[in-house]
Amino acid sequence: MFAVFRDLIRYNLEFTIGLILVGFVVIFAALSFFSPVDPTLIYMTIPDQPPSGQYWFGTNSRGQDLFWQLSAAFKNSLIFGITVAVLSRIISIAVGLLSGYAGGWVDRVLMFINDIFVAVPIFPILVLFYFVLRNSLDSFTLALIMACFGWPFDARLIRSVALGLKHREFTRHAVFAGMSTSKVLLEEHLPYVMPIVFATFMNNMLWSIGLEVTMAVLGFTNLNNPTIGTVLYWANSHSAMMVGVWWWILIPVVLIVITFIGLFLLAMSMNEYIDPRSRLRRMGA
Amino acid sequence: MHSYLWFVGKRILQLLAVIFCGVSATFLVTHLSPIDPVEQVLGRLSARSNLSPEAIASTRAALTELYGTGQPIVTQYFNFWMRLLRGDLGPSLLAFPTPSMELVARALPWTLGLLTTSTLITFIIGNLFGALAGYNPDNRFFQAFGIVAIAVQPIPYYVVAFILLVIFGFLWPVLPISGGFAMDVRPGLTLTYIGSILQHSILPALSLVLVGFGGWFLGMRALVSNIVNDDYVTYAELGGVSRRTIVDAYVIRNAMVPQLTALAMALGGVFSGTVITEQVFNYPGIGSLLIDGVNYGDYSLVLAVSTVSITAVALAIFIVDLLHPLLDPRVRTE
Amino acid sequence: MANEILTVDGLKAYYQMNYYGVQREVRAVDDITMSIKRNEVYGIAGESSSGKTSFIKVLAAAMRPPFRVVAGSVKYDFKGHPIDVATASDKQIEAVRWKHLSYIMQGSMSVLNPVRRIGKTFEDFAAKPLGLSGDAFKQRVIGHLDRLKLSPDVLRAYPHELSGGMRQRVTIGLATVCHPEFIIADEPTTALDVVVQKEVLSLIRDIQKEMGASVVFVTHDMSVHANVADRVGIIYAGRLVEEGPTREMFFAPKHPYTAHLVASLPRIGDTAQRPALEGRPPSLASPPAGCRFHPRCPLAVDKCKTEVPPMETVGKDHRTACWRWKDVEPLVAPHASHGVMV
Amino acid sequence: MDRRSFMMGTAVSALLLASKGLAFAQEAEGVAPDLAQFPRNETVIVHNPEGIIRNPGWFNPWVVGAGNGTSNGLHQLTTDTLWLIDPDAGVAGASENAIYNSLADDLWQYNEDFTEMTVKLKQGITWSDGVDFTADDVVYTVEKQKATPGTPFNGAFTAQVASVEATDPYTVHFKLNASNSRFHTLFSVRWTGAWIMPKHVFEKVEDILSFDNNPPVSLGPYTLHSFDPNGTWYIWEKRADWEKTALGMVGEPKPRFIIYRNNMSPDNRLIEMRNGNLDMVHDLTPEATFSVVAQDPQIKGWFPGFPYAHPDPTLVMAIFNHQNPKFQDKRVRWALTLMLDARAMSMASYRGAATLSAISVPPTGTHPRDYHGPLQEFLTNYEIDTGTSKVKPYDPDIGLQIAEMVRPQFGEAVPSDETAIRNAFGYGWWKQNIPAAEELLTAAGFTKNGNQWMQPDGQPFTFSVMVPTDGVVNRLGSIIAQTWAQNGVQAEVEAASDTWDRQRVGNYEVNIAWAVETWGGHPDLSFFLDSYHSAYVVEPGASQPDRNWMRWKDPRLDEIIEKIRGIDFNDPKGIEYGTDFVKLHLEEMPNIPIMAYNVFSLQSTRYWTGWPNAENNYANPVTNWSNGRYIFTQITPAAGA
Amino acid sequence: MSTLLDINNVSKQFTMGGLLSRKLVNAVEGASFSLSVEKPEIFTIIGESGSGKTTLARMILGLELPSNGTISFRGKTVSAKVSRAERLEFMANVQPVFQNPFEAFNPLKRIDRYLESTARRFLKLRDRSELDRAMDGALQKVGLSLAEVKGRYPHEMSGGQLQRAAIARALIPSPPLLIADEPVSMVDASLRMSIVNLLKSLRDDLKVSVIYITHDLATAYYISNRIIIMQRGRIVEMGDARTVLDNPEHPYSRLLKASVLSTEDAGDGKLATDREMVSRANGLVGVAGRLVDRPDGRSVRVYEGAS
Repeated sequence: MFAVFRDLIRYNLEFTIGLILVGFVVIFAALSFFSPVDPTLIYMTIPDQPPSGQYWFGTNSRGQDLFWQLSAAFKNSLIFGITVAVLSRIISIAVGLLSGYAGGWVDRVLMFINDIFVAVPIFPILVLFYFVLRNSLDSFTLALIMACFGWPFDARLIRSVALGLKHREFTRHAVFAGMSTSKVLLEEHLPYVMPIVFATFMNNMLWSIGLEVTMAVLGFTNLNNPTIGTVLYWANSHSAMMVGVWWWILIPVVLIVITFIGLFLLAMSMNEYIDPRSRLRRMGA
Repeated sequence: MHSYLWFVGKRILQLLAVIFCGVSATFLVTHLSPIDPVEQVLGRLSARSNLSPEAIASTRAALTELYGTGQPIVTQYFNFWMRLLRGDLGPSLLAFPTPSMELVARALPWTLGLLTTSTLITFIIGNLFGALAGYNPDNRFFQAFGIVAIAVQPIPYYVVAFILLVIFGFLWPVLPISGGFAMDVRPGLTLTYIGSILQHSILPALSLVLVGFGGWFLGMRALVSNIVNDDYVTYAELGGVSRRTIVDAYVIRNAMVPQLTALAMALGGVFSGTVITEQVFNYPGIGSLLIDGVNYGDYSLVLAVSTVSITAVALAIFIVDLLHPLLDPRVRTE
Repeated sequence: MANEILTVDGLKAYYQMNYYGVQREVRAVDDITMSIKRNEVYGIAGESSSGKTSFIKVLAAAMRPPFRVVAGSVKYDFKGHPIDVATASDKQIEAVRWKHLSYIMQGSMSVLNPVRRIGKTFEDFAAKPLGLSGDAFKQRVIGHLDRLKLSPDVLRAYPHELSGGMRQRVTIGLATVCHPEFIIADEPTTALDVVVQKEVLSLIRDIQKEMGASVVFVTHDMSVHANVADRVGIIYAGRLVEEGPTREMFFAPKHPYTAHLVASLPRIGDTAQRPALEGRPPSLASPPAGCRFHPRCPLAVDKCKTEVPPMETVGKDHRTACWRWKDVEPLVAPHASHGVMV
Repeated sequence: MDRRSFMMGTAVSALLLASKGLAFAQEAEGVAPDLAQFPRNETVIVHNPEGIIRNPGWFNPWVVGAGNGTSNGLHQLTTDTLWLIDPDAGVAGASENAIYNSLADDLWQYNEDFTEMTVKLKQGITWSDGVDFTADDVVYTVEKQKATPGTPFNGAFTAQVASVEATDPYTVHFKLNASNSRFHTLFSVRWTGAWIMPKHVFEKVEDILSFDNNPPVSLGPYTLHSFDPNGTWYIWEKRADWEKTALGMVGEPKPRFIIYRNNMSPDNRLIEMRNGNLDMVHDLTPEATFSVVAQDPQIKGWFPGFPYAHPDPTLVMAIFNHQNPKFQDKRVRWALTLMLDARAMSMASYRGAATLSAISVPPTGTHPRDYHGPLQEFLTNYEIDTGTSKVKPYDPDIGLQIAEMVRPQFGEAVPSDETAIRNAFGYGWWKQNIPAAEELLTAAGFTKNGNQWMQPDGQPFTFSVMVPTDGVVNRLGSIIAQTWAQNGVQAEVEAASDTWDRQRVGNYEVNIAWAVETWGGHPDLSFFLDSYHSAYVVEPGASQPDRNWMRWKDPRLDEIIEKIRGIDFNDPKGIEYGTDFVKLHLEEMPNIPIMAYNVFSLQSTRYWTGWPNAENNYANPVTNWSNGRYIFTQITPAAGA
Repeated sequence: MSTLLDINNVSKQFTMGGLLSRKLVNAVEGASFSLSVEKPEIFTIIGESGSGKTTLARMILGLELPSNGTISFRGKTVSAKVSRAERLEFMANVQPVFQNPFEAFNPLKRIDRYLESTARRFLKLRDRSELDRAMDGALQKVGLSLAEVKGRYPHEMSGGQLQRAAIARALIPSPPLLIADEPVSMVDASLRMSIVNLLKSLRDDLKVSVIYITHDLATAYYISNRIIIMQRGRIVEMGDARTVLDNPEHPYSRLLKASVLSTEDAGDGKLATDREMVSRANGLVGVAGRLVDRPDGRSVRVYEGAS
């Protein structure tokens, strides 16, 4: 594992840049565990201070040090994005591999459900859940709901790869070697869909964090929980841009961009690395 | 032709199933809501006036009968489908007694217009640039463009819309920032009116285009960089086929097949962007209607908006799917 | 005008790659010198990953990084257009494509644009070199297709609507419609059924005869070479090990590898135990020293392990690279078949 | 046709269809304007906070919950009733005690025991279609609504009115079911009220509940000019015979056109005001206000300097749910009060621009004169017994301290005159006194475990503080919960978009909202106090009638309310009874009065001048109040506009 | 003499297209033959693509169910829709060998993984040394050893070794029957003979029956005991391999034989196909006919009324 890392860093500039960017954001988010202030408290410091030596990211109109506020917000948003991405990856891998491998009515039923999930627009559904659950709609519930809607497209991609794998001879060999279906899927087929899983993982995070921001900006999430969305919500409700507290919006946006450029570069370079074709080339085949 | 009919038939069945499932889920979710529409109206009524307790009680009785909220949920569900088939989802509470469907019908063209134009623009430009970038991986302009696309893509809709608002409404106030058309324009099939609509839609559409563009660009670029390694492209290059034809008829045409599928899948997602855009630019569309409905606890309206948006998205996907055989001859003889 | 249309001299073409620190240099074409005459069908045989496909990529000027020519020349002597594709610019190569030099790629399904009608593909490839358009072009194509026993209807079809044999005939049509002087055919019949294969081969042969073109025909199937090629060249581990007139190659091979390839062909009516050649072709990234065939060669001596055998002329148009070519015995005799043809 | 042209054709025709559909949809709805221009020196543009009007073509305010716009000019410019009561001073000469006789020629006249009321009407008023306004319209309004469930005053008229008759064309006589000295308030508009219906229009309508009344026949000086079929703007035009209306009799409304614009997000408002496309803004955030008045000298607030905002006659409070066992001991309520820091609350909610009030009467309109000033001495000497010690919790100078706190940031804009400071920042509030609060809690049986207060039953003292999702009340609630939490009470803020519904059914523990709302310009407290009667308190879960959200029951309170019911609206004893209520409230502290609900209403003097403000407080500048109509008679086009 | 495998009047139909353009394709029609336990043989099924030979193989392996007729192995009907235990028991007796040796094993996994899984499942072995012994034993049978294979990835071995390893894996449960589906069609000439020779030695030395599916008449002639020739789902000729191939009777069999590229007159370029022969062979497609036994032991499909 360490050797893999070393190789990637040494020979892949994109990976190195991505790692630095993501690492920067992750460390920044992790700092919130050592935050000297409770990010939910307001009026703990002088409001509206521009970035300075004392307040690196300035302070907002709610009297919060934006550095620690954003640190907590990024921690929560990243955890949220990762939760959605992991959960929906699990569903999409399970559905995609099974559907492609089993074929027949299993495939038809799964793909039919898949098509329904694709066609149902998620946003009205999320709003509906908010409409019903109101304040019980915490971020984990939100993540669960989003995960339930975040898998179908990727499941289709995985299925198309699995369909090809099903007819590869080594699959039949595995079957006649007495391997169980789950073993075939998880050990024989999974490595081939990992590139898709990686690429879609990043897209899914982007999608879920974006949706969370949308929900939060409309006030449809728990506003006391600092996330990228609620930071923007409060900036909006204090007319931050119009009154010149630009750092309240600019800094989180720059951090988001850094995060996703980093994730994009990582996904791209990791993908090339874990792609079975390039793996085989490295193995010297 | 036969197989195309079968293709269409299968898609129609699927369309109906999607609508049925989506709409039923919508009904269930909303009717589990603890919000009592009668209390909502009473609350709004008495918030600013001096009503006696007796008056409140009698008004409550009247409203309960009117909204039929006393019935068991199964009856309500049945009635709901009966009404839906007639295109009537009951009166909106928010605009009582106007039918919720009428409110939706009024708002829908705006959202549809906005979404159709911005999605088409986004799709066409994003794919075109993505294809060129994928075909010319060493071109510096497209490399820079790719970085910009990656950087813009994660910026939340709200921020992009807002930056546009500040730039074109405040710093350099050249474009209208609110409403669907100007106050001194007479609605009708006139150039002035259509011009005014277009002018008012520039900023909202631009915000959607800016955010949506990157996805198509990156997707297309990745697709094309795979397709250029396909045998038929290599062969065409070896065959001295002109570059233009290769990009156009070999690379883009083949990449369009998966991109069209992706378009169908993406249609459901763009909806969330319009909601923000409509809020920021005071656009009278269906997204802000939904938000109003939620904030007022107007479940007739929320149901109507959800039902219509599910149906609209399903229909849009259906239409995109029907285009599939035109793009991909293999589907036709499947 | 010289009788050779193609002269390859000391050609070396390598894949130079770098995977996360793993430097690899695959010597796919390692010092090949040969030539091809006008109006000749030259068969190239070899096992998979012997470098034969890489070699014809160079001939077709279809190199793409990381595959590049390291040394040598590949000179064509087209009418009015002498060109060395190893060093020529894209523009110069562009000028001879399809008009003088065409290519039939392996895999008829994947070489045709799946979303384009065959007629359009013909236009894309041939309209410019032929200098025709509209009806004149169409008539020309239909006329050519007729020669291939294809109806004009195929022009309106999409590739997936045609059978494998038809598709293959279409790609042959595509490669020959401009009457090029030189055609490179890479395994054009590999995926076809026997009956169709024979038809297609005879078609290629006929067209070649008619046009007087030179054809380089690549396949690992020796029985195809037996029926199509005028001369056969055998490539082993990136090197040409023997070339000669087809009949001589089959019945008087001068290289143990050729002898083995011919011997391992089973024949109807012959149930005698046939030997198999054990071992595997060497890796092109680290080929053995000396004669590259020596680890599998039944005749190998110490010299073979250290010294690279030179190409020696052993007969008219017949050359071989073996220290012990004189000891090579033909394993099969040219006798008549047992079977009775009905 | 090849595929390419087919696809292009499909795309183009889809676009055409979409725009055509849009055009037709509009054509069917639209009312075509005659003019293409609205000269700014003849036009006032007003921001209406109602959001998109979802039923834009509906102009019938006599149907419950029709979702139509009300504050889009309809109830400011076209409807009228017998009296209006201004939350501020009222136009001098046209009102007395902030009461305007609008359609009525004089004040209400009750009989001895308040079972009958007689009203004299003004003569010479006509509807916009030329028909005379008479007593028949008033009688029709009462009888029709009495007979029609679903009309807004159906309940009130059914319960209270025995009969109504026009004794002559300009006199109406009501016979009531029971004694009621406040019956006239149904026809007294502070925000809205029982608008008089045009009998000649509505009697021809079969079902008035489905009648859209488009265009509305106006009793005011303006008629509908045009409106956006999508509900984002309305344009009203002055009647030629404007002087034949009650408002016209006060003075000529100056603008020829009045445009109401809806659905303006705060940033849009700010931009449009800066761009000269809005003259009156309903509300902004404190930050946006401070920034825009600093950038544009033509934009004015209520106060010439800090805090700019107009104080509404509503009082924001921390409301305890008295049906929750946690808040049934007044020592606990007082302890929570004494934990709060007025300065922190003022800064967090309004950036210091709050008008504090320690008593249960808003510090606005004429109330400081009637209540806050006279009660100063009482408050200063007010003493509470914590069980351990006696403390005097009141700090009369807290407003001065806050003024000093904001002075470094806002400088000259902060008033320096003490009276001005008291009017702007409030007359004082409770000193934060943690030891006293702890003594009170200890006396109530609470114990402290580390930094956590435990209830007498041993459970930690924890509760949620409900706030709306946005705005100053949200900020206020956040700081309140935070202050309590820092002092060992585990209070958690809970932002909800449905606070109004939840407070109505008692689904909260502590709620930040207003439970007190007054006429503003008149000392009578019945506007909210009548609903505090214990007769109206319902079971938990049931819907509580207005204002007594805390469900506070007290026989002494009932006694005060009944006393007020027995005297006339203008009886000077009203202030005396009101003061009794304030003192009872202090003793019990059923909810914590904090501050007026200040609204950052701004006006631009670029095109129009003469707006009401603290110095010339003739009207409430908040744009959605019906009383705002008087503003249009007082403004004039700016020179050079 | 007891029957190992019995194919009794087996047909398989596939539905192509959908409801509106439903089309039934007969992949296999009325195939019957059987293999005996006592006499191991190489039984060859010959045909071009679309002849139904692969479908037949898949049915024998239980990967498809016949539409009509029965396939039974040692008296038990073959089906994938049985309990896992029964299915495993069947697999222990019938094992496949597939087309492409380079595809036989997952390129990302070690080869011994498949051998070990087979030994664990079918021989119920748990002990490390027993497992190794079983694997080594099977590898020895094909001329390899565990030492050569253990820990190696597919790309580290030659095609011949891979195909041997694949066959060794199939041999671990000592199955009496192997189904070899075009085991040489994707391999180079030099490799082809080593595989074919291996199949031959399996029969001769290990007494394993092999169903050899191919389109290559030459190798079929070289190793087969019996062959059937299939054309568009129908068996057109069946019998002793030498008898049939030396002197094919059915027009399609003759066409096939005539299309085999001969190397005997290498360099002469004789490629002309007899047109009439082609049309005669194709003219019989779709005509049912019936199989008739000939005195020399073969069966040939004949068509009443057709010449």
